[in-house]
Amino acid sequence: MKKKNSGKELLQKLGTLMALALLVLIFCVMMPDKFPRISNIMNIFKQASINCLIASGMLCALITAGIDLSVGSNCVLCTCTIGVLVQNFGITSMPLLIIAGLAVSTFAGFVNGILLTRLDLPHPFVSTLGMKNVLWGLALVITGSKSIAFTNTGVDNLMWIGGGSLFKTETFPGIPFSFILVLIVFGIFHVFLTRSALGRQIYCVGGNPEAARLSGIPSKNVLTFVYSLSGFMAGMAGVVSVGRLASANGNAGSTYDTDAIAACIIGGASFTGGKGTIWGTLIGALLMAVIRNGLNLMGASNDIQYIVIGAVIILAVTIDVFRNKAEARARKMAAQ
Amino acid sequence: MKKKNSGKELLQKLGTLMALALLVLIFCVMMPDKFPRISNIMNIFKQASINCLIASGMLCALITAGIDLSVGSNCVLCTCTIGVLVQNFGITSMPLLIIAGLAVSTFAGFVNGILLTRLDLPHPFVSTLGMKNVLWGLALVITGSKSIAFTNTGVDNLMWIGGGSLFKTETFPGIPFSFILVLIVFGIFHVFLTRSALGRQIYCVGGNPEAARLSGIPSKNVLTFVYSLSGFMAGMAGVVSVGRLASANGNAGSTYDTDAIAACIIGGASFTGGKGTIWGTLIGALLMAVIRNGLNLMGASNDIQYIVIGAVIILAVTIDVFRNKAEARARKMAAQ
Amino acid sequence: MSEYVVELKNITKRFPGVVALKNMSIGIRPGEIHGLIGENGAGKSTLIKVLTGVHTPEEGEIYVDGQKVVFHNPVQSREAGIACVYQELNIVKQLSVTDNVFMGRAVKKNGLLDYPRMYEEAKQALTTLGHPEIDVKMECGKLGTGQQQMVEIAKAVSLDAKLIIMDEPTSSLGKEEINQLMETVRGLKAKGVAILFVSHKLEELFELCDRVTVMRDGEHIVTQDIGDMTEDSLINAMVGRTLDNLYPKEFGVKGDVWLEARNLNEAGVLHDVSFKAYGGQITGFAGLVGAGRTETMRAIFGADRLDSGEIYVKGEKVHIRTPKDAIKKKIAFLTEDRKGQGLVLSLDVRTNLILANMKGFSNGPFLNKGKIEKSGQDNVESLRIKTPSLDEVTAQLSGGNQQKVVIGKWVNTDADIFIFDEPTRGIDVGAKIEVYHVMNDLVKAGKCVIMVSSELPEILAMSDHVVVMRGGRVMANIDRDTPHFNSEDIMKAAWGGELD
Amino acid sequence: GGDTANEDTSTDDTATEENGGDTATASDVEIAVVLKTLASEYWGYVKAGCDAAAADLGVTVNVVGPGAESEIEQQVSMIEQQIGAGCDAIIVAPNDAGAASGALASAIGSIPVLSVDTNVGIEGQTSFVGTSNVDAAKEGGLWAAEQAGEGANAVIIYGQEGDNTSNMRREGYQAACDEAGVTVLDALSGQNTTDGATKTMEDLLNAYPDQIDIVLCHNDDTAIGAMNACKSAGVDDMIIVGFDGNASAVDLILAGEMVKATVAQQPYEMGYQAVEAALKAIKGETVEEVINAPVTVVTAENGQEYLDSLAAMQG
Ligand SMILES: Nc1ncnc2c1ncn2[C@@H]1O[C@H](COP(=O)(O)OP(=O)(O)OP(=O)(O)O)[C@@H](O)[C@H]1O
Ligand SMILES: Nc1ncnc2c1ncn2[C@@H]1O[C@H](COP(=O)(O)OP(=O)(O)OP(=O)(O)O)[C@@H](O)[C@H]1O
Ligand SMILES: [Mg+2]
Ligand SMILES: [Mg+2]
Repeated sequence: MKKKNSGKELLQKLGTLMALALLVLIFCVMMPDKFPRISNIMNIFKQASINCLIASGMLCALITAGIDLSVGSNCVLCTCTIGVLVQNFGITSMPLLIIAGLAVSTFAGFVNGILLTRLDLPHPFVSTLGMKNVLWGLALVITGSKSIAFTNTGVDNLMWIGGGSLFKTETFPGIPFSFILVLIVFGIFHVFLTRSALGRQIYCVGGNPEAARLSGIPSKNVLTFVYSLSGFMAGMAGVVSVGRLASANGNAGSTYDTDAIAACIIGGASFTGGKGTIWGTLIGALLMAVIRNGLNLMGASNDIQYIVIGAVIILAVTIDVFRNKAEARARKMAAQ
Repeated sequence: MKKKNSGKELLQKLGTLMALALLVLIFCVMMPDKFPRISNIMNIFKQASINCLIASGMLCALITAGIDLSVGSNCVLCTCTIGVLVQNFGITSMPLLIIAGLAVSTFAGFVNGILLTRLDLPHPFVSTLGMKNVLWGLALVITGSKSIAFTNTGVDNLMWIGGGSLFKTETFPGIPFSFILVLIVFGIFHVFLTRSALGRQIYCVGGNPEAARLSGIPSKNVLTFVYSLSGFMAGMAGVVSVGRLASANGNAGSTYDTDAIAACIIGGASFTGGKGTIWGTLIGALLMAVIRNGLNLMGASNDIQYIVIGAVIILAVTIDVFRNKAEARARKMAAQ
Repeated sequence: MSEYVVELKNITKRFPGVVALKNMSIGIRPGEIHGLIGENGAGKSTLIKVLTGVHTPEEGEIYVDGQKVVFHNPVQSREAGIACVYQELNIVKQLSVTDNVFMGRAVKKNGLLDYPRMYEEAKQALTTLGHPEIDVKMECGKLGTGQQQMVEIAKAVSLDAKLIIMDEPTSSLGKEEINQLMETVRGLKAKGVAILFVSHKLEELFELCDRVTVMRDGEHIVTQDIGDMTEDSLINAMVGRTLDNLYPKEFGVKGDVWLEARNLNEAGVLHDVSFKAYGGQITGFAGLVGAGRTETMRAIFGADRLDSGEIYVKGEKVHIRTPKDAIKKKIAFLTEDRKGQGLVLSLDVRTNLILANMKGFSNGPFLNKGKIEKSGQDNVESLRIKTPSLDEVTAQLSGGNQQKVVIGKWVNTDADIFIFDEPTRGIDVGAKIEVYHVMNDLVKAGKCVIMVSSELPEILAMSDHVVVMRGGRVMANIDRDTPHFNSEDIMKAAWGGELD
Repeated sequence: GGDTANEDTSTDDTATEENGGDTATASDVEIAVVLKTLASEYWGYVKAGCDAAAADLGVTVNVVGPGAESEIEQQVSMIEQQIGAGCDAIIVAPNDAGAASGALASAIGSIPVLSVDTNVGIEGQTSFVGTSNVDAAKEGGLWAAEQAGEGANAVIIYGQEGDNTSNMRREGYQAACDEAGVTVLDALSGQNTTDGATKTMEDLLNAYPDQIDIVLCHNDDTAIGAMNACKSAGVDDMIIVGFDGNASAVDLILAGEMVKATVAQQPYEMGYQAVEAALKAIKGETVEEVINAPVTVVTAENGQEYLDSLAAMQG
């Protein structure tokens, strides 16, 4: 599927990329002394990283024509699990904490997958919605509804994952490690989705489940894997949260789900499945981060922010629809 | 679609009805002195009514294989519009206020429909998500992010819609008018969805929009109608809010969307469209209200409530899936 | 060693409401081309899905090379050496040709997919099928239906199976492609591969098969060498009675011009298409696949936008922008793609039958239940739709019966101009005759019928007038009583030749 | 009681930790304010106070806040951004203790860091402007207990589990009841919304019929919800205490509704004083570690006065 397709993919990405570039330009012109600062750029990367990680898992769910509404709660549950282990059990070993957090989240994702496939649910919306509530409740229960601070609890190396920066100098604020992590993860996802058998099967299951079934693709296992993966990525976002927020709070993460969905859709994924690239998702997540960042720097009030973000989401899909139409028209003309 | 189907429909309803009955029974046994009181029953009706009204519009969107995530914001926007008209413009005429509120909400719904159909969006998730933000922002803008109280502003007759009760006596707390309104509206919806041509067309468009179009059903208009209707119902819920909440606050309504979706799905609607009945939705909404009410009476904390509600949502669809499977098996065995 | 590569013994398979296979047995010998025929809903596709592990039968056994096997899923069947081209296209439109050809399998190098090699092999498979022009990196959704079908076939052929099943592989192919496919099938046979070939086209079976199995109502009727059978005996076995005339043409009284198209243009698709269709006549549209016949009809019906051109209904110029407008002008259009465009598969038969005429079945805004019920029963009876009840979900009907539901939908509209696009595609001989009767009745009632068909015998037998198209242009207009009304001249025109 | 606390701090010239704006003239001083949210009336007053101080003192003040109080990550982003954009001091109302501390770590020591409204004890913070939520709630609770008399029964409708403010107010109410000999029958969440609070109150009335004398609420929206539930249940004798001092709630108090009081933390004052203190700190003047903003229990007696002052502040 290279050559022609990669041309299209480029176009796809370019469309959103153009929107991103335009937005950056606008903000640069409006706030030349604030927005384009190197420290602000790094901030944007930092701010995008949790959404990026969550969105990567969400992307897989969307490719299978599904959805995972539990990612936000799941991410929070991971952070809270780590918090409880640190605070109540005094565990400070970084690998242990990471493994525990990821295990909890992956298991929650696995449950999502099992619910979907073993119960033959028609769509994961309800089951993941249910899980969202369950996981949220669990996060509150284990933390006793209190927020847990990580600062000075001896887990600085764990906190560095979400809070640390590389190549820091006097003048350069450093590249946030969380974003480097994102790039590494996305690179792996790219290879996984485009070059691995399982990755391609995910597209098959989403594009035409009946065809996938008839071709002997174990759709149920693929789906279970996808939701486990989505849980795993939410967990990874939870690990990053430890350092990023320096605290575990059961009530964080209320906007994570929709932000992740928006990033994927802006980046070219579709609810009807079979579509979407990881780089598109990256651009989508950056776009969301840039809007939020820019509006904040402008001191835009919440109400305006809601309106602008809503409008941008609508605009982004509109651009996508029009680009697809133009492309189809061009193909039709070329056919003659 | 009658005869056999109405048998099937009954079964469908019975399934969830059984779950509801079971739940009621459990709460009755656990709290015999609190739960089964007549005043508590009326409370449950009251507490279900806003969700019922919103869910009826959502049901139509779900039948067309769509979704309307903007209903919560839209409901709040309606209440806020009325609030602003009362507070800033001193309007107290009940019909005028109702018309204004409904008009705003219906228009917002109409915009949802137009976005979906004129832009040929593949799915209304994103556009209504965008609108959710936009409407929320608007509600905050017009109220200046302040809450507006309706008490003593001369709109008592308007407030009666959401707050008043009929047949009140010394011993009987009265039947909440908002729930009577729900019953009337649901009766109309029942006739509309099962007996009217437009109602059936909604199911057709949900099943296969292209086939519907080629059969002369103006799919786009039907969809636009459905989203306008959904907006209208959100507006009606907003009107009820005026009396129920006695205040307009831009930040209310954050759980309305998912509550409405849950009610519909528990009641037998499906994300893949073409399915769902209004009575099922009523039962779904009552189920949600009963859980919340019962848990509150038990003094359950929020975290436990989240977990229980999540579990019940999952359980309700599970019951549905198993019932359908059992039914198919029975028919298979019966085949000769 | 057993006589058969694959054998099914006493298979029973039930679905909710129907028993699709009753004690069905069939054996396929190595290297033979085995035809399978039966009416719509006879259980052919179900039999195949039992063979490929999609359905697990309630009773009965499957033997491969004399060994008893149990298939729980398609992978087990594939590993046993059985490949299948299903009746419905099973293409993932968003993925490339290569991805589709290798769906469910993988060629790996260093743990990752080896795309260069996969491209190579896909290309090779398509070249063997006579389609080297298909770009293996292209998204499948961008290919025409015929080409998609070829990808589907390439998928099965590239599997190196000992039995390849083809469930109506020719129904969406043109004449040339069918010939190419037959060549391929014979090539496979020469390599010792057994083929199970399902078709409703008798001439294909006679041309291709060694033996034929006939089934009816899920039961085995007869298996015979094709040489021992005649068309009549085959049909008799299939429908349980003799059909004296496969093309029962009846003539109506030629009326006025009811539909006229003048210079229809759609960029890249249609070029100055003009024709006239009369009341009381069947106007046949002949041409090869991709000739633009469907596009012409869609444009007239308002399903697609025209760039220019005029349409006259009963002498009056009309502006049709949507299918709704067309239906108002009393035009009916039976689309060639019944699943995608004709039916709401998730709804019941009853609703589908009134889909195009909700108004006619309503009193004011309310539907008239009694009228709907009566009309539905009439449709089931007169069109012989095989369904457990009017409440059956259409998705569960067999292909041919679905087609009949679509026909019923349009018959219920009391239109004057009926456009039938490939009305007999995928339906059995008995049902075909019923469709012809429907057309005859319409014509005798003075209505105007347009029949787009890729089957020349059908065109010749049923049309009063033939329009031949090629590349979006009208090549010829031939009346039944003119000397050009023969298959040679029509084919010549369809290939772009000049008629004198 | 609403005692006006020390607004004018002494101008003792011992330079505190800072180097941000050594001899900066007021006009190019930029102070960042990150509130819990801007989408609510209460925080609107805080913002108004900040803006007024900015105008009076001739400095630039940037007030931002996430869309809701639960958006912890958004707030962290905003703090980072404001620091990144180069402000001379930052004032924060933290949504989460740990999160805010973490985000502010890089600013501590380089610019003055002040917290407003909610004191989570950020290490190295220059100053806290506000009142303890516990103390404020306690004051409201005591007032209600006094009205109801000893032996009365109360219920608490708190905001949301896991929310700091909610926990503290709940604690304060509980303490007041314990002290005044009032029995707390139950404490339930009102989900921070009028709708949620209405339902919760309805259920509470049903669970404890004719037993409840006092309802202590997380905020004014919750109080309005409780009032609705009482009204529709035919209860007309109840002491409902709100929190925040929103104009809409004060209107109800003045109209003699069941909402009898609302605990006003004087948000406008808080905002104003915070900016003042920040400027002082920038200039190197000493600021007190805790600047107590006054708390008023707004009742029918002082309600009108309070409303007038609100109107005057907003200009
Ligand atoms: N998944 C299913 N669920 C219920 N009934 C089914 C299902 N699949 C097939 N049937 C029923 O089984 C019977 C046999 O169908 P099948 O598709 O095998 O027929 P067929 O011989 O292939 O017909 P056609 O020539 O029209 O393709 C039909 O009555 C059909 O309605
Ligand atoms: N799915 C498709 N994608 C792209 N082009 C298509 C597709 N289907 C048809 N075409 C092109 O549209 C034109 C007209 O096709 P159309 O289907 O109208 O032909 P037709 O005469 O009706 O043939 P058929 O026998 O297949 O129905 C041709 O150029 C064909 O290649
Ligand atoms: Mg078949
Ligand atoms: Mg065609």
